[in-house]
This record gives sequence, C-alpha cells and structure tokens, in this order.
Amino acid sequence: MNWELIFGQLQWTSFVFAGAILDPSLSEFIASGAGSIAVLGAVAVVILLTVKRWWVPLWRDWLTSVDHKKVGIMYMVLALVMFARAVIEAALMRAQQLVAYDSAGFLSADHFGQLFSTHGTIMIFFVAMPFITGLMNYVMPLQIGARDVSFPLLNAISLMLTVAGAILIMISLVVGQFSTGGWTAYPPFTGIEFSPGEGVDYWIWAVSLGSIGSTLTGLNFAVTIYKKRCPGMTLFRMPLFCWTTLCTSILMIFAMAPLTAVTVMLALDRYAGFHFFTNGDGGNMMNYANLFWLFGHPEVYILILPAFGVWSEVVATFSAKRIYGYTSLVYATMCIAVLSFAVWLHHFFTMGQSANVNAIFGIATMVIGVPTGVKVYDWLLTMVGGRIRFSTSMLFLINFLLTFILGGLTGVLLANPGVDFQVHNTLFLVAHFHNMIIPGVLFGMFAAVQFWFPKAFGFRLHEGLGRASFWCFAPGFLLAFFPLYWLGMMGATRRTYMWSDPEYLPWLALAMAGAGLILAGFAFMVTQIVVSVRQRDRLACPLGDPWDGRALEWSIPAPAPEWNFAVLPDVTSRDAFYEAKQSGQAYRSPAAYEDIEVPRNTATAPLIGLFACAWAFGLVWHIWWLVAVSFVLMWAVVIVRSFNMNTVEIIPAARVKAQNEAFLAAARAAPGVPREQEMTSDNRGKALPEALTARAGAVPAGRAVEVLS
Amino acid sequence: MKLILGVLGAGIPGIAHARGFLDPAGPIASAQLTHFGVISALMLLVVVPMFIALPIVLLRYRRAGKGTYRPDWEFSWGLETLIWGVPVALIVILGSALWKHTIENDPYRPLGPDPLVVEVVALDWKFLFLYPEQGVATLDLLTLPEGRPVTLKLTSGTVMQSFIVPRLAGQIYAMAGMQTQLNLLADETGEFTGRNTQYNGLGFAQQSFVTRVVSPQDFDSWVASTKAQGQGIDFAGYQALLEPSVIDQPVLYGSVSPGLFDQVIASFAPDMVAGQGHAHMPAPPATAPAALPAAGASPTPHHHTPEAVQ
Amino acid sequence: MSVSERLHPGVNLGATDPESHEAAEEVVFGFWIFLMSDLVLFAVLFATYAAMSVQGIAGGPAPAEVFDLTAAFVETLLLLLSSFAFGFAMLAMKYRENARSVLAWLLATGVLGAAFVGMELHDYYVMITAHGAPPQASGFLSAYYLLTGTHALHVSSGLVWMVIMAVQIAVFGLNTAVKLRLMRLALFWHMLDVVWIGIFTFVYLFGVVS
Amino acid sequence: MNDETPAGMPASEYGSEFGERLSYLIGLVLALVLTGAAFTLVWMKLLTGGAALAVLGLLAFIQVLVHLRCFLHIDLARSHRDDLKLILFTALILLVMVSGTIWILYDQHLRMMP
Repeated sequence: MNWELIFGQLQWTSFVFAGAILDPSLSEFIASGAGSIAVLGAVAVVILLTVKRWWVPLWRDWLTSVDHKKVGIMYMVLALVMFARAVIEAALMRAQQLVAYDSAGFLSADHFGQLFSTHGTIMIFFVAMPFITGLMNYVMPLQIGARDVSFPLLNAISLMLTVAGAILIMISLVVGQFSTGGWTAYPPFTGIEFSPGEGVDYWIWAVSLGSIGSTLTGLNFAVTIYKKRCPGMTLFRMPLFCWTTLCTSILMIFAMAPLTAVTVMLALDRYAGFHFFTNGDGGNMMNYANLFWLFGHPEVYILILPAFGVWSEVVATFSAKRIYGYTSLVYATMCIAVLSFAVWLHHFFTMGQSANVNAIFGIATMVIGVPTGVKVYDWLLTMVGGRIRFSTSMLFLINFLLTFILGGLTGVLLANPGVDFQVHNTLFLVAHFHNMIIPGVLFGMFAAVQFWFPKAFGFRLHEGLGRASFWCFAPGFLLAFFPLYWLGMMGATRRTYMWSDPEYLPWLALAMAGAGLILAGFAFMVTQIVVSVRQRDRLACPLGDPWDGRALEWSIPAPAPEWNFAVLPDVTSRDAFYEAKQSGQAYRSPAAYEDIEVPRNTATAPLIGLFACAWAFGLVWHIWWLVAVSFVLMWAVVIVRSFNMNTVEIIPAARVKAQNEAFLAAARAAPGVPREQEMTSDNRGKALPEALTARAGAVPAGRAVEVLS
Repeated sequence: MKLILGVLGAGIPGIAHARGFLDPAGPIASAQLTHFGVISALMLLVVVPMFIALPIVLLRYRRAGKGTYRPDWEFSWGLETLIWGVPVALIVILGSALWKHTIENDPYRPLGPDPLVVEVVALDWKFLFLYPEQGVATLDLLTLPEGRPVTLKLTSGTVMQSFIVPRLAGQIYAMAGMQTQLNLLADETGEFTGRNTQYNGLGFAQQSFVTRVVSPQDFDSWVASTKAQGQGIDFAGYQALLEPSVIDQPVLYGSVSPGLFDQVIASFAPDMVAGQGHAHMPAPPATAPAALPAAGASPTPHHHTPEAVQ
Repeated sequence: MSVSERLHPGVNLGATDPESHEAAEEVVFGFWIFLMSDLVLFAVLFATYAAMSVQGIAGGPAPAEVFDLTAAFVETLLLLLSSFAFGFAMLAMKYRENARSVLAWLLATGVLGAAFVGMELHDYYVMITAHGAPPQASGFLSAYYLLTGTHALHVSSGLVWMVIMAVQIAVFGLNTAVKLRLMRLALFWHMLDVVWIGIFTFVYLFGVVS
Repeated sequence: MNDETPAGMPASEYGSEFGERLSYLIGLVLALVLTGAAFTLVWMKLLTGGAALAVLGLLAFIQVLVHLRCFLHIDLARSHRDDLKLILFTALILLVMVSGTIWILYDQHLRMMP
C-alpha cells in the first residue's frame, strides 16, 4: 500500500513525542508534556464518562440538544477548557521572557513562535468568541421573552463547527506543529515558501471553522431579536444586553465574510500555487493586511459589545436602579457598530500609504472613542442615586471602569499614526489590547458567569471564593500588563523570545508575578465552581431571582425550564420584571396554558461537527480520501436531515401548568429576602426589591409576602 | 512633556532608557514624543474625572452611604450634554492635532535639501545597507552623519519586515518588490539600536543592528576606510545573503555594484526573472561573506531546535 | 395582521397560502441575512479583483488578452433566462400549487444553469490551454479564478439544491416546508444573477475596455 | 415596527398571477436591453476610457435595481421596514469595504512602486 495515499503527509515523526526522543531538550519535553496532557486529559474524560455511565446522558441530553440554554452552556464549557490551555501558554511565555536574558531560556524560538500563535488564536476564536456566544445564547432569548432562537438546529451546528475548530487546535498539540505566524498570520511569512509545514494549515482551517460558526450565529441571533420578541417587547424596551447582542450579531454577519475570504485566499496560495499574497508574480501581501483587518477590527467590537451589555445589566441590578441614559447607550452602541467598519487601517499605519489616508483613519478611530466614553460615564451615572452592593460582579465592574478608561487613553494614543510608528509591534501594543480585552471582555464574562450562573443551574456561586478570584485577577492584570506599556515605550518588541537588555528585567519580573496572580485567580475560579457544586443545597435559589433582577429572565424558575416561559409574557415597559415586582404583578398565574412545541433533539449537529473536523484534519495533512469522504458525509447529513419533516415535539399544557403553578405557588409563599441577606443561604431566589424596602422603610421578612403577593 | 516623562523615568531605579523614543536623538522621534505627551495630557480630561468621581459615587451611594436613593432617576439633559459634549470637543482638538502631526511627519517627506540616501534591504535576520552615492555597503551597521537629513529607501529580499530606530524615527514596513521610504535626521552622535519588529522566524529576536551617528568629518573618513576594504557586493553576493542567518559582527563592503537596490526590487518582477521572482530562497550559500559565522537555520518543519545563536 | 401584508422582503406568498406566508417570515428573513453575508464575501472578492487586475498582472497575460466577450455574453443570457424561468416556477407554486408545472420550470432553470456552468468550465479550459493563463500565472488571474470560481461554485450548489428540491416535491408535494425552501432557493438563484451582473460588467467588460 | 399596509390598497402587480408574470417579463426585457447595451458599447467601441467605465457602471447599477425590483420583489413601500433597513445597511457596508479597499490598495501601489 502507498503510505502517502492513506496518511498523506503524516509521519510517525509528526507526533510531538517523536521530538523528545529524536532531539531531547527542555523545549521538546515541554511540548511533549503539553501533548501528553492533551492526550491524558482526553483519556481521563473517556474513562470518567465510562465509569460514571455518562455517555448516554451526555449524548442524549447535551450533544444532540438544540435548546439554546444547553448550547449556551456548552459554549461556555468550551471557552473555559480552551482558556485553561491559553492562559498556561501565556504564563510559559512570560517565564521564558523572564529567564531569557542574553540566553535562549528554556523554550526554542520555534516553540515560542507556536506558543504566541496558539495563545492569540485560541484566546480570540476559541475563548472570547465562545464565551460571548454562549452567554448571548443563554441570556438573550430569556430577556426578550422567547422560547428559543429562530433556528435552533443552526445554533447547534454553529456550536459544533466551533468545537471542531477547537479540537483541531488541540490535535495540533499532539500531531505536528502549529503556525508560528501569530494569530494574524501575515503572509508572505505564512506562505508556503517560508512556512512549508502543516502549522499554518492548522491555523487556516481552525479559524475558518470558527468563522463560519460565528457567521451562522450572527445570522441566527439577528433574526431572533427581529422576529422572536414577546408581545409588547419593542426594540426600545429590550434590555441593553439584547441591544449589544443585536449589534454584535450584525457585526458577525458582515465581518466574518472577509475573514473567510482571506483564509481561503491564503489556502489557495499554499495548496494550489495561487498568487494572492506571495512575493512577486503579482501577489500583494498588503491586501492580506487590508482584508484581515476588515474582519479584525469589527471583531474587536464583536467581543466587547456583549461585555458592554453585561456591564449595563450588572450595574443597574447591583445599584438597584434604572440604567442611566438608556437611549444614549443604545445609540452609542449603534455608533460603535457602524464606525467599527471604518477604522481598520489603523492596524497598519506603518505600511507606507499616504499621510492623509493614515490621518483620516486615525481620526475615524478617535471618533469611536466618543460613544465609548459616553458609555463609561453612563455606567458611572447609573450608580448615582443607587444603593450599591459590592458583589463580585460589581467589583469586576468597578475594576473595569478604572482600567478600561486607561486602555482607552492608550487606544487614542495608538490612533495617532505618529505615536503608532513608535510603539507598533511593541509590547505597548500588546499591553493596550490586553487592557481592552481582559478587563473589558474577559472580566465581563466572569462577571456574567457570577451573575447568571444561578439562573442556569439553580444555585449561586460561592461569593467568598469569587471575591478571592477577583482580588487575584484584578491586581494580576495590572501587574502583568502595565509594565508592558513601559517596556514597549523602551522599545521592547513583541513576539521576542529572548532579550539582551538588562533594563527590561525588573519589568518582566513584575509581569511574571502578574501572570502568576492571574493563574491563581483562575485556580480560585475553578475551586469556586467545584465548591459551589458541592454546596449547591446551601446556595440554591430555585425561585429564580437571587439578585433582585430587572429583566424577564429573572421571572422564571432557576434553572430555566425547557420551554423558558410557560406562557409568553406581555410586557408594557422597560425593566419588565422589575416593574412587575413594583406593582405587585409578579408571580401571577396566567389565565390559560397552551401546548408548547419544542424542537426534538437530533444528531445532525454533532455529526456535522465531527465530519467538519475530519475534513479539516484531512486538509491539514493532505489526506485527500478523508477530505472527500468527510465532505460528502457532511453534506449527506444535511440532505438526510432535510427529508425529516417530523422535527418538533409537543409538551402538553397540563405538564407545563403543573410545573409552573408549583413554581408560582412556592414563589408567592416564600418571604422576600432583603438585600443585606443576599449572599446568605436565606437567599432562595425570591427578592425583596430594594425600592420597595426603601419606600416602606425596613420591612420585616414576614410582611414582605403581603406586599408582594 | 519629554521632561515629565524623563523625571518619571529617573524616579525609577535602573531606568536610563538608553533606547526607545523616550530619549530622542533627532527631530522626528522628538516630535513623536512631544505628540505622545500632548495627547496623553489632553486625554487626562476624560480619565481624571472618572478616577475622582467613581470613589466618591461608590462612597456616597453604597448601601450605608448618605446619598439619596432615587431608583427611577435615569436622565438629565445637562449631564447628557456634558458626557457627549466633552468627548466631542476633545476629539475635535485631538483630531486636528493628529491631522497636523501626521501630515507634517509623513515618513516620506524629506527633512531638508541634499539628503543622504541609504538603501535598506531587509533580509532574514539582518539588514543590508547600501550607500549608492558613496559606493559602500554594510551589513547590520547603519552609519549616519550628524545633522544631515537622511532618506532611507527600504525593500525586502524576504518576508515583510518592519524597520525602526526608535531614538531617531518611527517604523515603516519593508516589503519585497516594493519600496517604502523613511526620512530621519540625527542631531546627536552616539550608537542607537535599530531592529525589525515584524516577526519573521527563528532569528527574529536577534535581528537588531547598530546605528552609529558620527560627525560629518568622521562619516567621510568612515566611508574612505570602508572603501579601502577589498570585499565588495554584487547581485550574486546579495543572493548568497538570502540564506537565513544571524550575524554577530557588522560586515563592511568596500564597493557596491551600481543599481543593486533596483535589481533586488526587480528580482521580484517577472519581466526580469520570468516567473521565478520568488524562487531565490534556497540559493546556495556559496559566497557567504567571511564574517558570517551564524548557524543558518532553514525553517524546516518538525525540527524544533535550530537556535540562531545559543 | 392582514395576510396580504408582506411579512418579509422579496418573493412572497401573500394571500395564496396564509399559513405558509406567516411561517415564511422568519426563515426568509434569515435567508436574506445569509445572502447579505454572502454578498459581503463577493464584495471582498470584487475589491481584491479590482486591485489585482491592474496591479497584479506581473508580466503575465492582461485581461483583454484572455477574455472571450462572446462567451461572457452567452453566459449572461443563460443565467438571466434561468433566473426568469425560476420566477415562473415560483408563480406556478404560488398561484396553482401545481407540482408538475413547478418541476417543469425547475428543469428549465436547471438546464440553463448547468449550461452556464458548463460554458464557464469551457472558458477556463480555453484560458488555460490556449492562452497559458492558469490561476498560478499571476495575481490577476488568481483573483479572476477565485471570483468567477466562487460564483460558479455557488451556481453549482444551487443546481444540487435544485435536484434535492425536485425530489422533495415528488416525495412531499408542495407542503409548507418545501415551499419555504423553494422560496429561499429562488432568492439564492436571483441573487447569483445579480452578482453575475457585477462580474460581467466589472470583470469582462471593464477588462476589455481598459 | 410594523408598517401596516394602508387599508384599501389597490391590487398591485403582486396580487395576481398575471400581474406578477408581467413583472417578470418586464424585468427580463429591461435586463436584456441593459445587457445588450453594455455589450454593444464595448463591441462597437462606442466609448473608451473613463467614460466607457462610467457608463458601464451605470448600466450595471440600473440592471441590479431592475433585478431587485422585478425578480426579487424588493419593494421599498410595502416591506417590513426594519427588515429592509438591515438589508440596505449591507449596501453601506459593501460601499465602505470595497471603496476603502480600492482606495487603500491604489494609494499603497502609488507610493510603493519605485
């Protein structure tokens, strides 16, 4: 048999462990260690699932599910797993830079190149994107009073394509190498001439799968928000998180296409000898930068807008007050979304185009600062006149306001071509975008997890451990990244695996300490989840409203039932649930129940994900039979599914009624919990609204029942 | 502003910022630093209020605080005008500063009559500097006369790179088959580090060079002494340099074949090498200059360790 | 809400089948968004082509040397007529629910579409063999093949989709699900014709004129 | 949100099979004329240079409108406004992306060709 026909370019030396045997070095051992962790982790999961007999429930209740809530949770799990890998990679790079003063350190240049490439790619495409997508999935339909997204199966397919991309990147730990071209993969360095291996191909296909998944997600969410709002929910009554979700979805629809185009072009250059970005023969790498950032800049706002939505919800809830300047925030969001398509050139001011081109894009970039600044001050003003409670989510918000505005300052600096000429490609730039993405997006997602976790699982997260993780994350971030600003100004270049300048050392040491703190924060976070699961009875809040929430998602039990709303709500104002609580309308029984149609579970999505992953793997290793077979199978699944006309099942009204009435009765009977007992085990999810307490003076717990029911 | 940053730097032990634009040695870098300072100072207008107001708000409106609880307060025209108006006004000011600075400091704009022209070819992992008027060339050494405008013309013999000498001017990309420009001027003598900042493979970390600014007389004598060296460079010699390598010591060439820079650019145009424009990479290292001791490492896959310099 | 109201842009069922019309609101709007995303993809390819057809010739053949305007004209007519035929398939579905008639018009659409793809492949063959202009020859040709190839790939997927729909009409008849899929295919097909207007103008005609 | 159809709206060309047929036929004839004009212009070399490009671009633009109106039934007056806005927003994005890309690449081309 012909080896290459079956295995393509795969060799036994392609496996990472071969490196450690053939060419033993610390760097190789670390690579093998990482590969082993991936393999052992996978084996451990398989064993766990087998021992606990979880295979069937996993398949039946989760992987084949098209319920937006489960899809959302799976996205979040994916994000957390990938975050663990990428944050460890970050710590490794920090350690390497610290010890590599005038020496090669413990990582080879090549290994370091793979680390910064995977770190960036994973953090953007397989941590931040799944995080925000998962959150939007879980929260948005609940907030607009919908039973699911518009296209539940498509939603599951988006998830599985993203998972396929993530798996492909995990495979690259064990089989072959990843690209060293960074997350932006600028050619001609990533062309076949200068990067002949499989690394760049891993990048291309992993990113492409993620990008297609995100396009479909954007489409799905936009239609959902346009078409699935409950009666009375006009656009301007939607919670701000839904507004930011809508804008993010629209950005996804339009911004992902250039990325797909650019990865396809790079692939054609590499696989078929085309000349889009090659040196010579009419290739033009400047167009790569142009097209990549046509996607890349909106991408920044795709990530940050949902976080802005989270901050808006958190600040209003924990200030127990209406959001300040709702309309202003909505228009600011729209401005940001539109402007984000008009600034992409600021990522390559140094390319050599005319000064007026640079200046126009520089000014456009600064203009985005206006709506962003407005938002930051809107959140500050929301707290004015409130009664602020310092929960973990709120601590993240306060930290966000202070650090994000500094990131904004450096962003405006970078918008100046003159300044950018000096600090482009230095650690200053690295510090800037981490400054926006960590306190903004990542901490926003952490705050969201603290905030909505009780809704998803029916119990709160342990508050003390949450604060502990915050007090590691926040200073950890400052220590890890503020020294980088200074290093960048001193001329320290990014993506550099060794130094020859002693002046950098103290700052790199600070940054290393910061990375250590961030790791500790992550450890606390994992511990928090584990401890909370164990103490779930003490932390339970089945009545669904632990934080005195404002939007519709808090009006239903926790965890949310399969059908979300027993009867679709009819809203008459913003902050619908808050208003209901004020007027005593909350927890009222509906007049009548109806049968509910829900989509059946289906193996379509996981199968498409599986074949997509196999297809991409075949492409990376030039295993053409696998490419052909998995491609055909992928579409066969779609076609077979299209002949299935029996895709929904009916939940009888009686069942819905029994469950919902039990919940409503329990909620009515329960005493409201005043806010000072919010973090105690008294909090079963029935809030005594702050505004009512304030109006009636201190209300004893017993009387609250009368006030409210 | 330079002063403020200088004081800040001096306050921290061990910081002499010997490199970086914090200590500019020419008008361009100096203007960039000033601009940096002006923008930062103006931005404090929106940053400082947050740092002052947030603690006050948190203190006043915490649950036990003195602030009046107004759960339904959500709008004020006065505040609205302020939070939209101030940023807009600020952006108008910042935007005009940006426009002026960007147009005036266009890297293509010559800084005076009769500039010294130096042609720069970015290679894997070194820079080739050609002095067409003087007829000399160097590898990883940029010698410049103090006080005379310099026009750098840049191209690449390999992947895209980004050229910077932070204490003199900002960076610009160098790309194969194309020519970018960077104008700068040094107004003090000394040795400044320059480097490539765009990742280009294994030797990237070590791809730096010395920029030596000397008095005009010293420059002339440097040219003369370089010319006296026997070794020259022509297109074949250039092709030998395409082999990726890091070099320890600068290399001097006493003569340059005329039009070498244009030949380098043209080598990526097919009219000249008929469709073979990019096929130079595996050129044999036959005539590598003697002072090229480094471990040439071709980026083969499945091979982790070819460190450039251990 | 009156059923004659148009619940979504584009091809509509209106009052002929109120139930399907209401069901169409969400899916057709979703498909419109997909089409818009697809248009952005084409826009990016057009922009790339616009730059490379001038800057990326690199000593290889120029646009005017390799394009066959007659072929482009015939292809334009084929695609236009197939788009028109699909329109009549939609009318047969909307007003008469006549599966036979729908199938006949779909067949006409499919044959015209297949002829279009066949002619394009023939164009490629001629360009590669007679003009020495494969996609590897220059940046311009890479961009040309990617742009027209992406369009041809879309048309081919449309043809496959059409076959599947023909089978579904035969199996299920014109039920709501089938109708909605046909409507989306119609949008897809008409939109590809719109993209082709861009291609024959900005690629072929512009290429020959300049 | 809902732009209700005005009551008593006259039966339009979309109300009957005959009307819609007419719409497709008109679209076909217009498209044929416009396509024919564009190709004739180039074949007969009626115009050259910038003028030719401008006229060709204009013809294409009109034909796109014809297709959108007659084949795709895009109707500014009677569609859901919000839906249509999202679709029209695409036009803005396309304009920004295409014109921006061409502008940037041409400027770079001019500045970087020695």
